[in-house]
Amino acid sequence: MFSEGLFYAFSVLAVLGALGLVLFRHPMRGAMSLVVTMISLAGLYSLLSAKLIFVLQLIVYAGAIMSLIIFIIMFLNIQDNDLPVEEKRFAYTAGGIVVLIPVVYFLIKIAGTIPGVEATIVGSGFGGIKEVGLVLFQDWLLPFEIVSLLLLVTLVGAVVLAGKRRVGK
Amino acid sequence: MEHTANYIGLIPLLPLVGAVVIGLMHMFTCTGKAFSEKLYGALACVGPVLSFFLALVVFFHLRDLPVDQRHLTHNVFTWFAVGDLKVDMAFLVDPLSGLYLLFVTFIGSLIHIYSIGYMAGDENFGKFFCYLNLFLGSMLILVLGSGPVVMFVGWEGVGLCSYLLISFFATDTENVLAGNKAFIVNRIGDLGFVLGMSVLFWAIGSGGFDYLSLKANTHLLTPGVGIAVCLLLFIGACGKSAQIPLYVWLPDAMAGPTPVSALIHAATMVTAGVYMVARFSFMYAHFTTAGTIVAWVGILTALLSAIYGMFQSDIKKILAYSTVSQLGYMFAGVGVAAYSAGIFHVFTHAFFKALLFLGAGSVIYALHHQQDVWQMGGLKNKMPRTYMTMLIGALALAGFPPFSGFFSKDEILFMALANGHTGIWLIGVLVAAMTAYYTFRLIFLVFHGTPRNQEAYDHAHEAPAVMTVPLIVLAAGAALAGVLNLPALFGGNMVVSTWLEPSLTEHHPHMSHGVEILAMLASVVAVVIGITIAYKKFGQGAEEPEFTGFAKLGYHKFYVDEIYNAVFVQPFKGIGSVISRFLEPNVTDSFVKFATWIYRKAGTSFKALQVGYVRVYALYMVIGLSLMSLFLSQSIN
Amino acid sequence: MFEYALSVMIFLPILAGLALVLFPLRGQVARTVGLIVSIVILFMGIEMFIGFTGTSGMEYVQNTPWIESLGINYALGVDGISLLVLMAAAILYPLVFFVFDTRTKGFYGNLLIAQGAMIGAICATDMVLFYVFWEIMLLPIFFMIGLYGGANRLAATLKITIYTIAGSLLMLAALVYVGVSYHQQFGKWTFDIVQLSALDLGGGYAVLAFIMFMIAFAIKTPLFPFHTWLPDAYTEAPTSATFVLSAIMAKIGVYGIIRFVVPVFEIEFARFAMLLSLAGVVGMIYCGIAAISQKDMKRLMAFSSASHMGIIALGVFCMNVQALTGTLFQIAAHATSTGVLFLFVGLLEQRMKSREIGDLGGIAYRAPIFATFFAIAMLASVGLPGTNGFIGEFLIILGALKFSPFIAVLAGTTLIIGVCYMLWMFQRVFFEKTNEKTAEFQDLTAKEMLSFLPVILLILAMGIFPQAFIKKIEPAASQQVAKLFAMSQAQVADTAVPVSDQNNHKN
Amino acid sequence: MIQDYLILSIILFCLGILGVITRRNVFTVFMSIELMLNAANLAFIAFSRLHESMDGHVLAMMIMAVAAAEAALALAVVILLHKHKGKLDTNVFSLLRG
Repeated sequence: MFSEGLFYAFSVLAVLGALGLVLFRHPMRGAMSLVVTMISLAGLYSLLSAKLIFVLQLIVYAGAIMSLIIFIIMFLNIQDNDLPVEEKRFAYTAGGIVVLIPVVYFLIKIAGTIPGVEATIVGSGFGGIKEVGLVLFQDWLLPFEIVSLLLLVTLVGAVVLAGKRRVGK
Repeated sequence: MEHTANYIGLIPLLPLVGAVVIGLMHMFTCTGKAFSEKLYGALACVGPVLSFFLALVVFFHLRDLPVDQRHLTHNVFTWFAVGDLKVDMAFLVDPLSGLYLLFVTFIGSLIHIYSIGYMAGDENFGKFFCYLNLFLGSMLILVLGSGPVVMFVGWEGVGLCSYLLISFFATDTENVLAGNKAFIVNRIGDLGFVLGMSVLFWAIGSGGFDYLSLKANTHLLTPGVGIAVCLLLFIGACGKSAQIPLYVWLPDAMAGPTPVSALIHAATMVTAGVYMVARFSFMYAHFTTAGTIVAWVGILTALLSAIYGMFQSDIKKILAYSTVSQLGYMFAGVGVAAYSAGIFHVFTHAFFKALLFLGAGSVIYALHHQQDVWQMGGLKNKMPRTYMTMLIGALALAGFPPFSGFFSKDEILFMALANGHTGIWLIGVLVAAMTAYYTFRLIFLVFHGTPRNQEAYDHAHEAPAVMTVPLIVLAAGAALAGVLNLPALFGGNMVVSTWLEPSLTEHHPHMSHGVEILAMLASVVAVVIGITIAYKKFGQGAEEPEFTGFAKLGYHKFYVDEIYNAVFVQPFKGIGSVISRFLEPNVTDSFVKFATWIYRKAGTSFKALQVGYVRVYALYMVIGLSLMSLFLSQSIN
Repeated sequence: MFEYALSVMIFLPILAGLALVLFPLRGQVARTVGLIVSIVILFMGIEMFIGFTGTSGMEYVQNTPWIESLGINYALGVDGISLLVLMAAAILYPLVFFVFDTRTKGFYGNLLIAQGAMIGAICATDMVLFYVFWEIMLLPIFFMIGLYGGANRLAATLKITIYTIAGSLLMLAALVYVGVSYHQQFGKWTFDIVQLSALDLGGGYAVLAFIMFMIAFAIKTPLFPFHTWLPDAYTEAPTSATFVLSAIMAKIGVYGIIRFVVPVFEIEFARFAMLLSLAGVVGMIYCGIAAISQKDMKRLMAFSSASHMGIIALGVFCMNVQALTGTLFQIAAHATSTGVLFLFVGLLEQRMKSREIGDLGGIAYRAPIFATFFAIAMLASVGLPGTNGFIGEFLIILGALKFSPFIAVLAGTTLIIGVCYMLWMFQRVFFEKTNEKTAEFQDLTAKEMLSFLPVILLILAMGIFPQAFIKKIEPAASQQVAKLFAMSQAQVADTAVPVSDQNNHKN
Repeated sequence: MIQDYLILSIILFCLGILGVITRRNVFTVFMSIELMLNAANLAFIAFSRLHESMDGHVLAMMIMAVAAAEAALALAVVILLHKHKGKLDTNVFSLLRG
């Protein structure tokens, strides 16, 4: 019941963080609340015995990606008057929620049909680096390679995009 | 003499070959160095003359046959055969077509010869003779055809040639319009012909679609169908032979060269309708109602065009209306079942009308294409031969005894009376008086009195021999042809009628000689009255009067042309432009326009949704997702 | 070798056309290739016509399974019904390459592809195969009008494309319906037309399918009121494309009705025959009157062509052997006369740079040979005896009279209307006075004359000796009519039962 | 128990959608997408736990890799856009307007 308590705590934090992202006007605040969500999610992963993903979530997402985003936001030095004017933001949000309610309702209904396995005991190796690594390099080798290729392409693409200013002159 | 029949096919073929040869020669040389006129003239006359001699051979062969076997058939090839319908390109010579053959080739040849003189110097000399030969070939096909379909070939062929020849001087729009009118009006008649043939075929044609088989099967026709066929065919005859209401083309057709008027619009083509009714005499005699209608249409046409003829000033128009009027007589004849009389009138009319036209042509030629009778006068001294021959023609046309027209016309009138059509007889006598009046009005105005146009008079001269010789030959025919059918009253034995007997279905009513003499006297008196009035008014020279009242109506032909124009021609043109200006773009196009309009409208409406913001597109996606969810969540529990 | 003749006739032009489109060649080379191919096809066509025995069955049959699971075959054959249409497609083509030499290779390529597709559509005895060729046919036309047409070509192209595609889709749906109902009734798949004619269709869906088929063919023919694409397309298309459209492609519409609609939908056909024939006749009159007021010579010809198609289609709906034979004959006759007339108009346009009737005049004096040829083609078009136009029209009117006197009278007015617009046009173009424009008009060159002469002679020969053609098509026509009668008479008691039958017995 | 994780995943995902469709700030939109990716990841992990198989983990890793790649590129694009237009408003970019 400790784990349930943790689950609810993390859940509430994650949702609050997401709400913050959607509702804050300044992207910096949104980014900070997203970080909250990321970390709460990491906690949830640990509750699901996904050790490797827990670590990666913290390092890659909350660490690397979010720092990159925040870095860029700060780099652009965004002032309040740089931000788009979003007068009817809350009205839009309300409308969006109305549109989304059926989706949520439907998906939750679907989720309810899945047999809920109550806290089975998994082996201590579950979610460890070795197990994930075995699956990754045996069954998922080709997708893995493709993803690495994708990363390479991205690298090149980022360089090209960023390098444009020199060419321009 | 078995093989004589095989010559029959050659008779129409020779002029046709001539037409092709001359046509090709002309076609390839007319923009460059042309062949000499002599060559064309010789080539043009070869076909008709040879045809004439062949016709003679066939004719005499036919005469040697026993009366009940007098028909020669030459089946050249099967033209087409579909289902029950079998049409042979076959030619039939029997007494009727034999007689026709003879005078068509004879007069045709004469007019060819005459034309060499008349057309001399025309730049389209070759073309003219090509058409003329083509015409003669078509006419011979019409006459010789062994069944209605083959007849129709010639029927349309002569219509085409008529068109080509009327619009021969085609640089002048008027002439071409006259040609168009002739062709189109003829086509209206042809529609009747085609429909009549079709009805006839479905009724009795499966037993063979030629005259002999049709004649044998006539009794199978029900009266309704029979009368329908007769009337439909008569519509065709109306078109070709210029009867009410389709007569309007013939006066305009005088736009063609004068020999054409003589050949086509007097002697041969226009009588095709009479020939056709006589050919189908087995039907018209069987269904007398149809015959009576034919007779009445004919006599009314005769009356109407005689009225027109009395007021015309163009020499050729006067003759044209007299032609229409005489055609009316012929139809009255064949309508009252006096087929041989009708055909005999065709025969005599061919002579005297050709003569009158050629004489008129000679006058026109002499006066350098002056056609207005009010510009002529006193020409009898300058052109004695023309005058004499035309006088004979006029007497024959007026029906003055003993010229040919008297016998033929009188036979028709007498038969009308004898068969109980007193009304037709009365009108006929009246028309006879009118005919005499306008004919001699023409003669007096042209040849008597004093010259009205001195300059033209001074230049006038007698035509060359190549033109006058045919005139003399025709004059002899016009004067004497009547002898061929001398009625018993004058000690004759009706040679022509007896000869035609096997081809026609007619019966001779018996009436006392007393009535016959009285009838004859009546018409002679009418003629004399007509001539006297004409002499009184025009014999000493007269000036062109101002027409008023009825005369004005008559001069303007009761405005029939204008009425036709307003009732038929203009509305059609109007409908045409309504269709192409309004209906086509706005109504029938509206299907496709509506379809494209819907697409375009839908496109512009949906365009408003394409705001260009990615998030809005995402919103659409989500809305779709939401709707799908709403729909799908129904189906879960 | 000759047993594959049909395949050769289909695919030789298509492949040659594709080659012309794909390889870089000069226009003149392309034209030579096209000429050679079309002459080869011409000789094969003549050989085929001579070898055709004229019994009522299929000849030169070829049958190879194509999509076996659906019973679709690559089935080709020629019988009396398709013979003259095939001849029209095979024989007239060299003219196009002979006379006009200013086009690019793409144009010639498209022309060839169109020929192959048309021959394919004519010879196909499998409905699906027919449909395939039918669709291929449209493509070259699309390019020829859209790329090489006149000033308003885009609108015209869109119009013809929208119309024909709409028709084709309806036909496809109906075709599927026919295939499925055959499967339901006989438990196997086939689209072979001979087997499909055994179908016994009925009910609302059959009527619907029939209407869909008819609309597709009515658009192509075109029947009133589906004709509106025609004046635009014919006028805007380059002369050769107009020639292909009017002389051959329009006929395939009528041919399609005879070949595919009549055998399958006998009952519906008999039921709608009156309405359809009325559409044919009304279209004839309507287009004829519209032609009178045209100022553009090509547009006038376009309306004239539409008007004649009304009469040709009428022959199909009259359901007797005379009318059907008349239609089949008239298909070929009209192909020669109208095709040549369109080519002549093209020549005029090429020389005078104008098609306006008002601009022309007096050409007969400048160009007697041209005028004579034109006049012969024109007279054939108005149905003068001695030319091939008469035989067909006469047979159709004759047959129509048995079908319905009312229709026959209306149909007969074609004799008058045709003459009206043609003569009026002839007067204003060839007669009257020459103006400064036409004074320079060149007569046909020797080459042009030699290429037109055979067709002109054909027009006359078909008019004078039609029996040579009719005897090859008549058996098939009478068989078709007999079948139609056997099927429909039982069901539709009140359809024109011939009066003359009784007379036949008496005779 | 797994349902709870899934429901959380759904809620987070929908909040991400909400961010994408209601906000005009480029950064917020971009981060909302990140949020949606994370929601998916959570679902993967939850299912992986349910089936006791490692495949979900692998997929989650790959998503992270893709997200990283996307972040790098998208941020480069954002910088470029900001440089050209000087704005962070997605409304500026409306070339797709019909």
